[in-house]
Amino acid sequence: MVVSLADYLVLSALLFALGVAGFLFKKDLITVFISIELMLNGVNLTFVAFSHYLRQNAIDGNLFVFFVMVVAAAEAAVGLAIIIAVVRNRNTLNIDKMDLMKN
Amino acid sequence: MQLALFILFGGLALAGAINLLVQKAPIHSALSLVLVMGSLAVLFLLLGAEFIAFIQILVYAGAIMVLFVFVIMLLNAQPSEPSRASRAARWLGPPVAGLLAILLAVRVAGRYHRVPANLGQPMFQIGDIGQALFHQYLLPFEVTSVLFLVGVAGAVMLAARPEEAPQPARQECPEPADSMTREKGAGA
Amino acid sequence: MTIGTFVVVAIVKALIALFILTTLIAYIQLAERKIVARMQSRVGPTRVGPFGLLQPLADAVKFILKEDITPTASEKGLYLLAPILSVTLALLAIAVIPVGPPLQIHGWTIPLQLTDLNIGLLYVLGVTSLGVYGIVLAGWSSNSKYSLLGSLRAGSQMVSYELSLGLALIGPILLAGTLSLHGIVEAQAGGHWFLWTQWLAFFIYLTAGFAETNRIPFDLPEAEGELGAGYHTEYSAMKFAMFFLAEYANMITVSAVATIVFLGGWSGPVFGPAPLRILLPIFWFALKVAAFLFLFIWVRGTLPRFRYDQLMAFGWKVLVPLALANVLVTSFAVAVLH
Amino acid sequence: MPINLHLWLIPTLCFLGFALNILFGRLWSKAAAGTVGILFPAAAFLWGLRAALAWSSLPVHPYLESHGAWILAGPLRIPFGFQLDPLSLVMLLVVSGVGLVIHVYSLGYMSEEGGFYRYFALLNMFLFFMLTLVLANNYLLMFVGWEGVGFASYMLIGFFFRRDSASRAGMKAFVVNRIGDFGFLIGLFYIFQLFGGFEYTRVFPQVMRMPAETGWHGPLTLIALLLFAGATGKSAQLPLYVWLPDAMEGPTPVSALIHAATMVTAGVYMVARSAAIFDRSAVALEVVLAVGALTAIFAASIGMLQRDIKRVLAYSTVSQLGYMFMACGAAAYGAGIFHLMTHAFFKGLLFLAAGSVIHAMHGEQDMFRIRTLATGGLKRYAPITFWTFLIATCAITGIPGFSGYFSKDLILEKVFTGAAGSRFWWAVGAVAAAMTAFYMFRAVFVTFFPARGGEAEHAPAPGLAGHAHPSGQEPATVVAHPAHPHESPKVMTIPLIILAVLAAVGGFLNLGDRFMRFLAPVFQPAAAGTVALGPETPAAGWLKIVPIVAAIGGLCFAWWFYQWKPELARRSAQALPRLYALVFNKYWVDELYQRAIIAPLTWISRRLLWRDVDQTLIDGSVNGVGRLAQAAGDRIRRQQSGYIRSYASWVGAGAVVVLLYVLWLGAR
Repeated sequence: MVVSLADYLVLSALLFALGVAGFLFKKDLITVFISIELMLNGVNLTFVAFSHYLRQNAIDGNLFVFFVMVVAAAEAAVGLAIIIAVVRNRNTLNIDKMDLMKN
Repeated sequence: MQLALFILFGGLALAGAINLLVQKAPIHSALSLVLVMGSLAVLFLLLGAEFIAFIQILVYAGAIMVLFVFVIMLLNAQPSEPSRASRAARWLGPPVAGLLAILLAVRVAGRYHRVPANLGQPMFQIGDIGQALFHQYLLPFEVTSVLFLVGVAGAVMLAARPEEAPQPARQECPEPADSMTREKGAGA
Repeated sequence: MTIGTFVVVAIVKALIALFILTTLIAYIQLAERKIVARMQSRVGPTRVGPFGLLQPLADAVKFILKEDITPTASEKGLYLLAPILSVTLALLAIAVIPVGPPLQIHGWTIPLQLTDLNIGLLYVLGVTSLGVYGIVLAGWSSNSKYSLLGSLRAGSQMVSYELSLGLALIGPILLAGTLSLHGIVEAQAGGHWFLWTQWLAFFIYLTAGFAETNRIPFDLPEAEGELGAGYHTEYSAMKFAMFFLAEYANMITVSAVATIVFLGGWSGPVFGPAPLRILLPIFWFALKVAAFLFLFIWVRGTLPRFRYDQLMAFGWKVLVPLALANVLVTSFAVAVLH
Repeated sequence: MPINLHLWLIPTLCFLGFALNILFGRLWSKAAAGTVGILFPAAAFLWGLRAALAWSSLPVHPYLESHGAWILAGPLRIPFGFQLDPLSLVMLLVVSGVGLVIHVYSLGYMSEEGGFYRYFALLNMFLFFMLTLVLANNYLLMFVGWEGVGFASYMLIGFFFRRDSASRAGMKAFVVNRIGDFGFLIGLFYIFQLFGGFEYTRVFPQVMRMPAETGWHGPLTLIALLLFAGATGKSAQLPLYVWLPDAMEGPTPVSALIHAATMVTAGVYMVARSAAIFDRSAVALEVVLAVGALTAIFAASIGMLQRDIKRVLAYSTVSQLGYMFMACGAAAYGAGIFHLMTHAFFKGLLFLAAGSVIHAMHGEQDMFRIRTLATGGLKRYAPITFWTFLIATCAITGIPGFSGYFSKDLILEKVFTGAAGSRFWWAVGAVAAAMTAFYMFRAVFVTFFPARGGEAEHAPAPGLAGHAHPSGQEPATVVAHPAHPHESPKVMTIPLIILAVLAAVGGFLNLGDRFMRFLAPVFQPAAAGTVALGPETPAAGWLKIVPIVAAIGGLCFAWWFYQWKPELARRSAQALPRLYALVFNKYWVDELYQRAIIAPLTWISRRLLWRDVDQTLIDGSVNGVGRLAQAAGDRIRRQQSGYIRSYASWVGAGAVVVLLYVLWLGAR
């Protein structure tokens, strides 16, 4: 038995879908953010898997992951800063309570 | 060996992801994600991406997630109280997530049942990554670094505590109008 | 090599390493107590065994037998996880440290390390970067304000200094052209230690290393005067011992990496008969590491503690720029020389 | 490089005057605004004079000046250029010269009025467009000037915009002109289709290669008739003349300049310019001749009974324009242009003098009232005005020796003898000439001479149209019925004298047919090719006598009716009440138009288009769409819950839909 590309892809699809689910169902801001990171990780796995299987160990997929990480790092920095600012102002992390845009 | 490791760490990753969903407290979710990341790092190793694997640990788990945990601690994030505000998310969420999983996993991923001829040891050295990064991908690299810089600056701006109203002693010319505007500026 | 033998060899090596390491840690601790005592015109432990040599054993027994307190308000799972994580990661880092050149015995090549990775240095950095989790989680799960403050301090300190630590290592990496620890040692063969050219990086690494291990003068996280004992205030017995273990293991890791990267690893005059030839590199390596460890202890005995804001300012405003400058200069030099 | 006349400077100077006044005039004193308003036309006139002096030394005729392409669109390529030939030179000098004189006159006449700078700006703008019209080297540029003068005319008629009748008259002029312009525009399209361009130098040679047409259906006939439709609008011919009498609502100098001397002659100029086309269509020429003659006698007959001095002059203008078209219709374009020029002198003078009268009488325009008010005859109080008015009257009626005699005589002769002429229309013209003499001298006697015995013609007019704007009271000055009529200031009388001299001696320009010969090159090529013209009738000696007899006869009748036996007028009016009413009310043409055209149009617009189509159909559908959107938005708005997770759910749903589409529809 060998591990095929499909196995990795299924795994990453499941991770991604779980990330989506987390985004939709979790109610506090930080967990939602964490779910986004989970989605990114799922995608990263597909990059590496494709790079490994389809392009015969090509380097490109790895670099994509690298860039995703850098972007994720920037995103995390900014996002967490925003979360801190939001919590300072609204005093809650509950995403359903952040409804200033409503009406 | 490959399969065993894949099942072990793939399963760990899935378990971590599910745990992320199930856990109530943000800190547990964050740690679950760290688990997922660690497992993924091992999978990366299996896929011959050593560099990415350790970068995953170093940057993702070691820096980004530490940041998350930090913020969680800083804000003392407790499990959020239950709220049922979003009807759309309640009714639309489960089918969306389920369909996404099914579509992506079964329909899309199901097409790649192929095992390539020569898989094995990683075919590139750390130097190759450097070469690719600084030649072929120089522009994206520079762009991302600028993005990163901007992101860092933005994060500092955002998270910086609003400054206290300037104290008269420190001010050079304590004009009331000036201090008003400054206060406003700091407040905004 | 079949999977079976591979697993067996791996386990045996791991066990040996573990044993050596724990023993070493125990005795470093004894040494520290003794040396600091001498510096402070005291004697140090003398009662247990000759010259107090059995003191570590006694300590271990004591830790095991002491009452294990778990605060009721704590998060049980994480409270337990934190010290395990700490010690595990600290010990994991040692896995790629080579203590000498590969042994050639009966045609078998046995590397004197658990595994030789292409990017061993990256591995070390990665694993040590995870070490912060143990501390942060300990502080968080204890549900005590002293612990929380201590762990926050520790966390930000480690994250901050990790940057300069990593940057400081880039200079030697550029010179060596590899991330393999083995390769780095070989690049310094013949006395061309990177210490000579990368002295600035060495200084930065050393400073950052002290901070990473939360040692004096950067032991803010466990500042007894202010925080009780910092993130492990609530810990006792074996769990506390694990933190203890982790700290000293980290010291050893830092020292070993410094030895490998800056001091040429096991290189040194090799002479004499075959057994001696095998043992001498290991001896040199041990000697250098021991020197570093002595330095750690020495500094602890002499220097006062930093103030927290000074610590952060120093890290970000002095070390990071210096490290960046060093990277810049080194890359230019490498580019010109090649 | 031959001599460069820089013709573009002429209109540009006027435009500068306009621009300066309209931009800064508000800030300036009246003196400054007036100075600017006069200096630039003066410069333009001098520059035109320079071009005239350089005329004989020009190597090529016509002189062409091109300033690159103006419009470039596919095959449409219209150059921006000017042309100077005898025709445009005459027009140039007349327009800028008379225009300048009238500008000077305005300085005095308008001195009491508000909007002084605006007046001069508009006057300059008018000159700019008029000169563009005259100097253009292609039909489209001419059309620009054509429309421009129409606009300037509209603005100036409605100059006293606070007065309702003035702004209505402005609109009327504009709308009626638009009808004519519509024909002109279609004619232009046809020209472009046929000849692929608008330049005269491009169109006419092609025209000349085409055969003459006798029927109604030829392309040239069609073009000629369409162009003539434009001309009837601008030059106030039947049936579109109705706007011109109403245009008297504008300040009198404007009437003099625009509605007598220059703009209204643009139609004549255009027909003359298109001589080549008209020459090739017997039908078109016939139509022009008939319309001209009919207009001449029709307007003259109306003029006989008008009481308002300016209206008399307005109908006189219409009538005289009819003469010019008669000339054109007889293919005697030179005669038409000659009359155009002399008419510019004497009709400009008449209006200015009338303005002077009105000025003297502080706004009174009714001749009979003037007669009563100015006891002892106005000529005593305003001798210069009287004498200049008399000279102009002699000129227009064709008293031998005065300019009008030469031009009108020439026209009548040409209509009789000309290749395209006809005896019938000649007779009509002769009768009209007699009528002209009658009403003009009537105006002189009534206005300037003291009443003898009973007042004549006081019969209140049956029907109201004649009194719709009974005295179209001049400027907003309060009509303070004065006991002291007075002569106008020098700034007004000197222009009068200048024009009087011109009106008196202008006819001698054609001594020995010099003027005709000068103009001939413009029309010569037209006559050269195959032309739809019959043989010329030889001129008889008595032809010269008839106009003189007509003029003297008219003079005598007027004297008889209004001086010798004033009660005769009233008695004759009472004897023929129906005819009197008909004529006095201008044959009820305005009413006819109102009933036949405007009322149905209004009805259709109001009832059908407005209520049914616009309100019900269009508004209904528009509002329906709006209401639908509102209702839909009200529903959809609820999706905007403000919850991030809801939005995320929708995004996820969208992703699922896209995936479904791609998997089941796209990739298969």
